[in-house]
Amino acid sequence: MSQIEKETVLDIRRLRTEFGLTERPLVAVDDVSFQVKAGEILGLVGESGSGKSITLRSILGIVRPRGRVKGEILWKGRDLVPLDEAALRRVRGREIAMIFQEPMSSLNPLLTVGLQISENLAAHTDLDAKARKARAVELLDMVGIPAARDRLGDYPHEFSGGMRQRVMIAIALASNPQLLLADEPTTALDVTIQDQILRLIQALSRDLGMAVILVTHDMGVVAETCDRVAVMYGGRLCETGPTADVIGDARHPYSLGLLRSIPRDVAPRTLLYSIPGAPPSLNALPAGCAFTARCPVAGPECRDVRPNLGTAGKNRQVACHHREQALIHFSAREAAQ
Amino acid sequence: MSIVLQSPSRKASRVNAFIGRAFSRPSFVIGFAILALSIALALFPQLLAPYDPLAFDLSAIQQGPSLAHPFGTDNFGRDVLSRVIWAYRVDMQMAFFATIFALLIGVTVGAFVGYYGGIADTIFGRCVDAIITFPFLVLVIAIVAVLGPGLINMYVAITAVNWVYYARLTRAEIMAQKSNDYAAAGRVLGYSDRRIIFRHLLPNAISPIIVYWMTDMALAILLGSSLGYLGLGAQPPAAEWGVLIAEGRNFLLTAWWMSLMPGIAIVLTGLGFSLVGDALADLLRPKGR
Amino acid sequence: MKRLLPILLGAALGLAAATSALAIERGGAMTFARYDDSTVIDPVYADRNPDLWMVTGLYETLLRNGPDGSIVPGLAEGYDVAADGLSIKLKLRDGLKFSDGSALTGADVVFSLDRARNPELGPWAGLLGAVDKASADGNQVTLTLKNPDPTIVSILATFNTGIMPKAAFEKAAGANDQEKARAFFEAGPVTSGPFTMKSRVQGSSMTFERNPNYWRPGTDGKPLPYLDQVDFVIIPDDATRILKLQAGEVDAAEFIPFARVGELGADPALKMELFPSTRIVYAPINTRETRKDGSKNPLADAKVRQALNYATDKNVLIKLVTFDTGKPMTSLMSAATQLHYGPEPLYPYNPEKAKQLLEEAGLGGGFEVTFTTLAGSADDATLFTALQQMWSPLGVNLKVEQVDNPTRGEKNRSGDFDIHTYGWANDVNDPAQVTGWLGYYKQRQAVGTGWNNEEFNALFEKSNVEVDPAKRKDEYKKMQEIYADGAPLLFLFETPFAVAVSKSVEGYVQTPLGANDFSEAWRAK
Amino acid sequence: MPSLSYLMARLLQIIPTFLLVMIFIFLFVRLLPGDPAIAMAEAKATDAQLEQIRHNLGLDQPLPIQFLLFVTNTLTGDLGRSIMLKAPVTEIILTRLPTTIFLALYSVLLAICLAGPLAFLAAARVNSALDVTIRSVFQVGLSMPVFYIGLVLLTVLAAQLRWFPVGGYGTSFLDNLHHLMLPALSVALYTSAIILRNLRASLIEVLDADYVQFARAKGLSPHIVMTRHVLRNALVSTVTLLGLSIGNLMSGTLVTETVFAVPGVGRLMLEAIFARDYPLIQGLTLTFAVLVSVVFLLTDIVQSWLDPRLRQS
Repeated sequence: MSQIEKETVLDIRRLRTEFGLTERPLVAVDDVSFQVKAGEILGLVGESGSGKSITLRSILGIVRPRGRVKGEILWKGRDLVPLDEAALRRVRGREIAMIFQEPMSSLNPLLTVGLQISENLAAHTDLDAKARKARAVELLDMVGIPAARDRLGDYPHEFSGGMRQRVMIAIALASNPQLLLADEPTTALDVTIQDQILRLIQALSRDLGMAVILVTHDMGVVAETCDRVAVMYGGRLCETGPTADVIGDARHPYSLGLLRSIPRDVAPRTLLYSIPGAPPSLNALPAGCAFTARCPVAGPECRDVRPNLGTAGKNRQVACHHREQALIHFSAREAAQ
Repeated sequence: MSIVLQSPSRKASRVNAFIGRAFSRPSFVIGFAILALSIALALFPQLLAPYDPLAFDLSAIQQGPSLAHPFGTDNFGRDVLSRVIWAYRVDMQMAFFATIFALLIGVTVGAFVGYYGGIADTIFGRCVDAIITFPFLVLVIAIVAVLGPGLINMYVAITAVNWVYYARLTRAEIMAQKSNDYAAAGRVLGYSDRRIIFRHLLPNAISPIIVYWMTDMALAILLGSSLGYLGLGAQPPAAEWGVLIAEGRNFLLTAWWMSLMPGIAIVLTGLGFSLVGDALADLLRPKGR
Repeated sequence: MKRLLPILLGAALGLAAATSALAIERGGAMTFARYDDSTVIDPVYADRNPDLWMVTGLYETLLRNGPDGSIVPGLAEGYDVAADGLSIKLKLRDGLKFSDGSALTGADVVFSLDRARNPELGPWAGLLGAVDKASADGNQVTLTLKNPDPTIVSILATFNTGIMPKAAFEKAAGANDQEKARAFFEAGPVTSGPFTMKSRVQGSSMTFERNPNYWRPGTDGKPLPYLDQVDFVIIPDDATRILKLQAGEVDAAEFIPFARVGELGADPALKMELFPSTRIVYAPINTRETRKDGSKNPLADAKVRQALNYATDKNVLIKLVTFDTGKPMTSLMSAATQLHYGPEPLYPYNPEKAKQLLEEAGLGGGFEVTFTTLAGSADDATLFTALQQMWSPLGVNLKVEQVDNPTRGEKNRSGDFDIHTYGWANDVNDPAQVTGWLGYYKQRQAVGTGWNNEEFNALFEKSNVEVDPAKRKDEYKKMQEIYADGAPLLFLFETPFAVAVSKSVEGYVQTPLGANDFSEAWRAK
Repeated sequence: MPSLSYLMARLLQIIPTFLLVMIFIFLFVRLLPGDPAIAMAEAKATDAQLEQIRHNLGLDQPLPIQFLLFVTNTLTGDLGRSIMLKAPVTEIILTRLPTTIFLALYSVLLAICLAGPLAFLAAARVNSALDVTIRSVFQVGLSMPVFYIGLVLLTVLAAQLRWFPVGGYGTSFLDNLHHLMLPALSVALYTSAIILRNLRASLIEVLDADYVQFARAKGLSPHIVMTRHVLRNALVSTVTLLGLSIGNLMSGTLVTETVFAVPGVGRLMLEAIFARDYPLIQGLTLTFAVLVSVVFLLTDIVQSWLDPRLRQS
């Protein structure tokens, strides 16, 4: 972890993304604020449906079907929210790139890998066809695809799963983005491959000085890769902070539940333990804390009063009315173990 | 044992919930209403038709729509409304008989072929290839041509071609169901193949077949009326929509009601079947794939 | 003054002649919508109506059928039958030419007649069965006969004796006559009739072009035909054919359904022509003692057949099926047939008499009869529905059996029917053809009815060699009376040929035998 | 492009299918009731003449020999002589076939022109008023028999408005386009309803697909996203559907040719059937089977050209 304070490249303030009718919207992301610094890897953690993928897509303005994004997304000081498609397009792929969860379905099966890389270059650089080809080979080389030159004419189905994810990263890196949005890039891969991809992302971030937001539901991935972590639940942030702090000393009952229920001696890549109950659906979110229904320490005010994301130590924020009770509750359980 | 083997769709509560969901869709409600009315007209034309559909009335030839004859009269003074209503009996029968035997034969063949596979499956595949090489209507009218025109021969001809489509569909569904746990459990428990196929596999494979059947009944009406129009299906003086349109063919400009009214009946009934079919397809589609 | 009058008269007459000559305009083309295409228009091989009704447009016969049904000169200036009836002499006109300009001579006539009577070739050879030898000496043609044949003159005016060019035909490619005929026709034949065939797209269209060498003069003294060209389009569907006519895309449409005759007659742009025809619609009744399945046949009794005829209201049928364009039958043959005898409609509607006849036959309690109809035929469906309603008061339970055309033919041949519908039109301008078909047992069991009347058969045989026209006429009168009384048919009606023609076209004729005659058609500009 | 070996394998697959097709056609013409000799003879023919006709048709030979004759003759392009038209069946079919092929291609083109843009409009705004309207109209189109669509078009556009000729066939290419507009449109309306349904569904699916999201995330222009990523992928299933609906199309042309008096093989088939012209029915059925097989083959080739995953043989 870098000790020098780097500049903040992305500053998200009170992001809200909603769908459906304006009168009765389904709010997928609500009041989410966080920052990412250059060269930093931020882990965005949560169960499926917690709004983490939509947060990522909101940044690039590609929320389907037709979500409404509110708040501010300050990319190097410029707000992306009010930008039109044409202006956003100059940011997408060039400054901020994104990779998706399923390497199988995220590459167009009908086009050669070479074309899918070079169309990105064609959109964002002035390179001619020959130079684009050379750059494509270079990129495939960089992400560790053997015999890259010979594989430009191959189709996605001729690559293995891990290789496809590498191809996708190569495509994303084509125009040297300063921020990479990685939406569960390793979930669909098996364990060894996962490791390789994560190391690749880490290395690229370090070497290229590129910021990364890594969305995952795997605490192990976070622990291994990220500088900082933000935990999401029900479309809201519940806790943020440096990875080591949050993992070692979680404060929010949800994070606590997530972490404390994992036996300490098990390898850190173990899947999130499911806390009793199910995450609330978007149309049934309480006015107060979204976790109320499943929270062991919830009080009467939790349902109606939204807890603010409050500072809790250096670089840390937690949104909970009952931090102390939570700590006591989980310490007791731990002691009992 | 029963938990493993029972198909979930049989539970009464699920059925009720399903019906509830179906009736909350406007397209299903409209389709269902059209079909219900069509069936009523087909079952009781004698109660609902104001006149004898065959009786000539030489004093009322080709009269336009009026209170006495809402759909007008034809060139023999027959009441077009009554003929359209009596035609419901023939056309709804066509929808049913032209498809039901194809369904029964096709599902049986498809189920066995899909379950056993092997050489039977290969032969079946070749036959399907050969039969779908003929345009449907061409094959049907060729068969009708050899058997002679008429409703029964038309049913035979359509069934002879149509079963293939049901068989193909059933085969695919059974192949998909075969690998499921409950089929394996059935085999472990020593059930006969027939019992596994008909009691366990088929009930779970049946919904896409039912959906297809709905669409197919609409197609059967289109096909049957086309054959009637071409003189190969139902025979005059019997009232059938295609025949009625053919009778009105000569009076498109002077007595437009003769061909328009039965045409509307075809479109409405076809719409009824396809609306219900589409709604069922949506409702029965497996979720989360 | 006295001198002036004739001059004035002459001037007036001349003017009148000039106007009538002026009324006819030459040149131009007309488009004729047909219900079916011709396959091979050849005098010998033509066997379907769309073929044989076109033959005389291309090939002229030695004699012609005049407008009143009498025989008039054609390529031959006249004919002379020997007193013993065993030879006929005909003299060809001078200067006759085929369409290619080659001379039409006696050799062509002998060639054509030999072809026409060769039983190996077409279906019509029997019509010339009496001919022993055809010979020619220059323009003089002689036919010698094996036996006297009263029909021979008519046959020489029938399409199958159309004259073809010997030299050009023999030049056509093909191993046998049939192949030659096809090749000759496909190449656009050399013809002797008013037209030649310019082009043809099978199943779609055909064009006839004026034959510049046709002999017959028009009213303006110059040779026929008036039109330069006739275009045929094939539209099998009645309604489409009429729509095309109404849209002005064609000038005439044949086989107008009777249901539309009234409507088209009221159209100011059209003339609705109802040409008298020899076409009759009737229903053969099985007269055999037992049915095919062995059961007793109630229709074997002439009284029952008469009863059914009385029980049938022909006027209603004529209204229902022909929309009052038809006429009730007065004999076995149409009124437009030579030697027709029938002073009044047969079996006028009389349900009481029908009832009484059935009582006499012991069938007062009713019985069941099957009516075999042609599937897809709206007319047959109407006939059935009407007959069922007319006969049920007599206790006759009429059932319907729908079959297709070939099956109906099979049933007729094997006698496996009670009553079925049938139609007929003469091909020859002589009553022998229709009489033999409908009544002569030895030909086709009297149109499949099994009706076998000794007296009728003897009369028919005798009439076929009767050279005395008066005696022949008597024999035909007698036969028609016997037939009407025996009632092996349900006598239904005669129908005309309904052709709708644009007002701008004049002079098109469909003859009682069905032939399409464009030779005197012309178009007003 | 698909490899040669793929094409060869695909062609070889046709052979057993075709043998079966020939057996079907042969059996169905011979074994069912009805005497072709009576069908072809005039009512006036004598029994001896009937016998002669049977002999000429080879109907007095044993069945296996008849079949062998049928196969060898067919392979040499000899489909016998038409009873009704008294000409070689091959020749008749070859003169009529171009009309039908023209009509079929014309209606496919019309159907695509109709359904394509509308499917885009509908898919772009799923469940909007426009989408619902487009779908409802085409749903009605799907419930209309082709002959009825034809009659309505005939009455309104030809008989009353006189925009198009009532029927028949033209003399030049442009004339044909004009003459065959209504018959082609009657078939196209039905076909386009099927295409629209399918294309709309696959467009919706493709628009939501990860690779399209990824393409957008790459910052590609909407034009490139649409043509290169959306359209091409949506086309794969539509091409399949078009190929499979060739049978429907042929059935449709059969009806429409009858309604509009178009001299193609469809109308010929009906005429042959009414005349029980067995050699012609046999030849036409075979022709239809060949047409459909050729289209299936073409579909496979186009599909494997569009989709590299299908290229492995």
